[in-house]
Amino acid sequence: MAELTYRDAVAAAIAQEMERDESVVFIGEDVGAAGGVFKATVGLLEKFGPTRVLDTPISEQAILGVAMGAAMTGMRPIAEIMFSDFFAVSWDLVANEIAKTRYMTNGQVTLPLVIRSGNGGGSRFGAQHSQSVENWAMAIPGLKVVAPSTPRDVMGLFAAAVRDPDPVLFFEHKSLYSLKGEVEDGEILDELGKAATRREGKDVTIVALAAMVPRALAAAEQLASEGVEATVIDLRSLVPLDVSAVAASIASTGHLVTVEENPRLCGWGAELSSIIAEENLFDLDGPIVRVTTPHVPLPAADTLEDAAMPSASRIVEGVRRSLA
Amino acid sequence: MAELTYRDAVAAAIAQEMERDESVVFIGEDVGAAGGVFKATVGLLEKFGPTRVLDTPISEQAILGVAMGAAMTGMRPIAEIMFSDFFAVSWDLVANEIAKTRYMTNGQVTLPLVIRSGNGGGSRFGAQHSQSVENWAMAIPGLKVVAPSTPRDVMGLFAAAVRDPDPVLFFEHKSLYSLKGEVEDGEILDELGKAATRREGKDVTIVALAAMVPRALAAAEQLASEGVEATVIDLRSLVPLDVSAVAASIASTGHLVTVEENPRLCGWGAELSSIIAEENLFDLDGPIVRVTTPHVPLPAADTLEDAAMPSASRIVEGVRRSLA
Amino acid sequence: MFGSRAQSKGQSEAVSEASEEPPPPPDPATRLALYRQMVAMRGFEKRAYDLFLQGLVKGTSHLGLGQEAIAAAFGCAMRHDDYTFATYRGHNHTLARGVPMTPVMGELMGRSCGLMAGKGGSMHLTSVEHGMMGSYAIIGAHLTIANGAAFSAKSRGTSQVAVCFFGDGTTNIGAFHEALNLAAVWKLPVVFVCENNLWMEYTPIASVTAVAHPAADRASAYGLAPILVDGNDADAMYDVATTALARARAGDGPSLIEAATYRHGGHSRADPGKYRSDEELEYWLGRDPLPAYRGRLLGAGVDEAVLAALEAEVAAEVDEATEQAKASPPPSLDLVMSDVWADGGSSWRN
Amino acid sequence: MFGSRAQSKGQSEAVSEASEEPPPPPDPATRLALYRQMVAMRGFEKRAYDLFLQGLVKGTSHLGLGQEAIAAAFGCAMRHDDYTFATYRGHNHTLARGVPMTPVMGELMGRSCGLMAGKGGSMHLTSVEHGMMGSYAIIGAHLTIANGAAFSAKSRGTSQVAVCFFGDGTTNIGAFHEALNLAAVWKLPVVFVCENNLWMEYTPIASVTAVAHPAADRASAYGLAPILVDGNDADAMYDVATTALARARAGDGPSLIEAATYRHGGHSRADPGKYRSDEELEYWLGRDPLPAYRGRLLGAGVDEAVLAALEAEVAAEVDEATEQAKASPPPSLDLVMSDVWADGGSSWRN
Ligand SMILES: Cc1ncc(C[n+]2csc(CCOP(=O)(O)OP(=O)(O)O)c2C)c(N)n1
Ligand SMILES: Cc1ncc(C[n+]2csc(CCOP(=O)(O)OP(=O)(O)O)c2C)c(N)n1
Ligand SMILES: [Mg+2]
Ligand SMILES: [Mg+2]
Repeated sequence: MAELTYRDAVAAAIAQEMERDESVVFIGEDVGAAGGVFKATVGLLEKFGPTRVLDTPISEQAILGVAMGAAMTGMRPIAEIMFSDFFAVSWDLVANEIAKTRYMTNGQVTLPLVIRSGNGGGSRFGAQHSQSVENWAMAIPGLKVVAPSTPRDVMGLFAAAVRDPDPVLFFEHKSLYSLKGEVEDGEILDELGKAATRREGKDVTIVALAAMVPRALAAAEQLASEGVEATVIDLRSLVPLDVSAVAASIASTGHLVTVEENPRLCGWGAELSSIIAEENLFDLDGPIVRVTTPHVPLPAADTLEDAAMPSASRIVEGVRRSLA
Repeated sequence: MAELTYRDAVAAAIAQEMERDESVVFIGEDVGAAGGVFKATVGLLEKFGPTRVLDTPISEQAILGVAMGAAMTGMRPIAEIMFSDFFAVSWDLVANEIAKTRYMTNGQVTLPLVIRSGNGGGSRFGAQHSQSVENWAMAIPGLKVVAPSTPRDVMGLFAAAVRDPDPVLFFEHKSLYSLKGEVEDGEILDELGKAATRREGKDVTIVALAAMVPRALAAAEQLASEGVEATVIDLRSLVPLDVSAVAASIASTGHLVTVEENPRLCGWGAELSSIIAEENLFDLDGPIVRVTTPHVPLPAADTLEDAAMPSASRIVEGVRRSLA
Repeated sequence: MFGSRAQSKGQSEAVSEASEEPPPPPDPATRLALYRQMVAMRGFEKRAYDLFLQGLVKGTSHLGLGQEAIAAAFGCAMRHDDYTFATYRGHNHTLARGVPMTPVMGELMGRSCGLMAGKGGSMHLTSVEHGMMGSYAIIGAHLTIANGAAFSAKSRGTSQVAVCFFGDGTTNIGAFHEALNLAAVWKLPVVFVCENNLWMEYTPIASVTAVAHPAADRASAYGLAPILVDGNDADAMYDVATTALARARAGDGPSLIEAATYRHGGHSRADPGKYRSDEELEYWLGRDPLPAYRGRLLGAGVDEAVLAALEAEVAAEVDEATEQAKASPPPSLDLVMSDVWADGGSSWRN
Repeated sequence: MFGSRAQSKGQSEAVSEASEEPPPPPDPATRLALYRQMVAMRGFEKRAYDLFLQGLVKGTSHLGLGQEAIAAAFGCAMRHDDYTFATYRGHNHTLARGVPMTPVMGELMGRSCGLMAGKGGSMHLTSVEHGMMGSYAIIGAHLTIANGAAFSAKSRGTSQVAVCFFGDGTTNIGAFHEALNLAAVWKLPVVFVCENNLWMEYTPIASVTAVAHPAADRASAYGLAPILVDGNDADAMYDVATTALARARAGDGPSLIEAATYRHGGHSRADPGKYRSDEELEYWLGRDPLPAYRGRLLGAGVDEAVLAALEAEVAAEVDEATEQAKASPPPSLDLVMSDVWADGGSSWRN
């Protein structure tokens, strides 16, 4: 057991996979000599040398094109898109090429690649450097979508992502990079598509992702002091989606509250809500409440950003609405 | 009254707005001399000349950049993205720049522009030329999103889009271009955000968009022959979203079925379903059923494409599930 | 609409300048192979066009009639394990890698014998076993993907080369710029081949491009030498192809080739190509790569009977592919749900 | 990590070559204005840095310390109604258009007096009334947007010019290529100014670019003349600025200027910039545009007292802006929900 930051877990996970498999290479902007703008890849260039860790120009399309072309010819590339907002400049590669090629080629082409990216708000970076775009990815058939909330999960899910035969978008939350947590020694390898129940409670099921997990847990603490016992489920991946875990929990609690960081419309919470409303409607004893950032870009000023993002107290309020 | 095709309605609507307002210009690939790859803009170059109708290089980012820069300095540009799949190569302009600038500048910048695009499947064009991406747009705060289902609505909604002070993504459905319909004479100007009830029925509310509207109506006919009376609501725009119309209808029918062409995850149907599950849960007498294209890219072969997209019979089956 | 004829002149001038010292011709066997490939492409695509008219090819399709010499030259010059990346106008490049006609025809017709069982369609022809790494229908991306294959070859030390074909219009999209710069900086074993047929869809490249030669005039922006070649001359094409492939294989980095050519038909199935002047079309039909090359072979002493036999062989191959594809059933509907992910299925949830 | 020093040498050589025949200096009033602008920028940004250290500026912020001559030259050369498009490193360019210091400082601190009341932040400074059309934080897009403003000026016949500033690293992204080509084809009244400070974030531009001068060596790809200038020499900058603006205003189309410069500090707030060699930093600190220009003005006979008075004035302005911004309350929380759409609100439904 060691205590690691989420940031150091990223570097450790990449190193673990690069050591294990020679076909793993890592490319991106400022990832090598500088160790990444979030310092999440420090030491990799020194360890694996400039043929396996490569600094690129500011050319996101070229970066993802390299990842795709390398993956289809026998390598297992890891690419970094520095801030997830920048997926927009390379969305063609992600949505039209990487996601669709296995299908269009009737399975001839396999794309074992990982694109990791700094996602999410809370750093006062303003609207173009703070987005949660995991729902952009979830909407595209052919991708897998992972978003860990703890240093341990960074290790286990990243290893799973690299070994997965499909393209995985791996969303690291910028505001979690300095979070510390216990990580077991030795290789950690998780399975994608398994949610984790972070807390058990009989009254309501709160489902959250990444940086919203600690907020959901804080809300659950507060609710407990009012006599409401909440289950908190950390989805960990959106594709594959652990519907069973959520449905099973609702079958006993009868109440669902989702907590999304992304702007309101068409987020994963909407998808999950619509699944439950289609398949488990009669398990519900109250409305499904979605707590989200409102449908706005994120403002830069600290006070405004804090007011925009879901807080523990807004989650508590959402639970009360579902139970009312 | 005249009978127009959906295609001709596009050209007529652009002409109407360009005649009315000198600040309206129109740019895109092959839109001028060639009249557009879908022949939806024939005659505009001849009518308005090469300073107002401009053929561009294959440079979608440059096209949308021109639209944005022109809109922020007093013009009302219309830009074409030929196939909506190509939004992916210019998504940064749409999602990060055009959508967020009013907010980031605290209202200093206004962007009255329209981006029109050929959207949707059914033409056997394969996975990269057939997508329905209106949900990509709906997920981005700051955009308006319109998708007409009839020639008349093309006229009325397009005029509204051009006169709207906000950026509007106007999705024309490729498989509707040859659809004919009655269009009143004189100027037609609709209001964005008003759904149209295409059919009234007491048993179930079917909500559809664009090319799914005729399929929903066909399903309703079939259901009527079985004694089930369906209301069919054509949303017409996703942002603004006419929640009131849907909620009011469900209050009387107790059943909601949404019909989406986009791949399943995170579509507008999920959003609508989640709204109803949050706000109108106790009006429901059965599960909310979403009929969608499965979460797959669209295949090219005619038989496969037909099997993938929602058909009248799949809609009927969805209604039966909601009523069961 | 200025300049399409002006540019066609400019282009052929530049070409003749570039080819002042003619290289030695390819050996006779290679020349026959080049001719056979061109005849096969021509025969295949003419048949594909007939099948459109009969309603048997659905959707869209983009023919390379008139542009065969480029794909044929690379087809003959490439090593078996090299990688091809093509566009929606990729029938020729697919056949050039030795992919049999039947699955290609079947794919155009959406049949189960199709190269991708109908899931991809004419714009996405792919045959990994033949090094045909895909046809890409959105402008630009595949230049960056070709870099990836080249990077992989370099990393794995296989001396494979990636060859990437694209049109003149493609030189104005952002991905072109990103791909060329990275290829040059990383000295990747990749050959970029711009088939300049003077037109994008219905708009002349000259009307939307800041330079006369959309690829060659940009080579220096990536530290590369400008290479302009007559894309309708199979021998000249073969020469630049072998040079560029050798350079890449030797570790000397990418090349950017601009090949002057012309498509005889419209942009795609639905397009009669009427926006082009009769003169322009005449001029280029007069520069058709096939009859010219046939004449050249005869002039070099090849027996007419050899060519006739080869042509008959190809004609039979086309007929057979047509019949086989027609006889092939539509794909199983299960395929709608297959291979979204690598477990073979489409399940995104547990 | 090759070449950052090598290139800095190469660059200054090229610069001196380009400036063999020195243009006549700007008139004395302009020179004073140039100096005043630079002093104001320097004073403002040094204060902004102090405020970071005090925790009063949150989030990130990118200083242009050392690069002032470029923004100042254009600030003095532009017409009041011209358009500026800048990057996240845009404090200097904002001040150059006459935007007062208080709202800029307020925006950095997230206060209600901020230029956008805190909604945009330091990376998005915008003041439409001053022609400051925005600061853009994602690389590349704003070059295409500047084209739009230029297109609009041309359409409306106003003879306004759009000036777009960006860094060396930006020359390798796709949007750069698309914007330059379209500007040239449409002869737009736009001036592209590449501030080549040798570094992207923490990676030297020379290590990821196929040519030595990332902008100038690409000008010919768009039919433009290469323009290399010493970006630390306010007079030289002013000269190229007036020439390019005049060219654009005359309808002769765009210019692409590469200005050699250096940032004294790190890329952004959090970065000490330790990846650069001491020698390199020393070299460029020795080429600081401010003391050099001060010396030049004194040499040209300007009274030391005039400069000292101007410096004191600016210092007072900075102090006042600091106090006003500190005194300004945080923005009203209602602003979270305002101006998503043009009705002033955020309602996406009825
Ligand atoms: C990003 C993008 N924009 C537009 C299109 C539509 N489109 C398909 S082919 C084509 C013309 C391409 O011209 P060129 O590169 O010269 O190739 P050619 O068709 O002449 O072989 C266009 C504009 C596309 N497929 N992708
Ligand atoms: C599309 C995109 N990719 C990456 C970044 C992250 N980033 C911000 S600034 C920067 C370096 C830019 O270098 P340059 O253009 O030289 O400008 P400078 O910062 O030196 O002024 C990078 C990579 C970004 N903002 N946008
Ligand atoms: Mg072409
Ligand atoms: Mg720089």
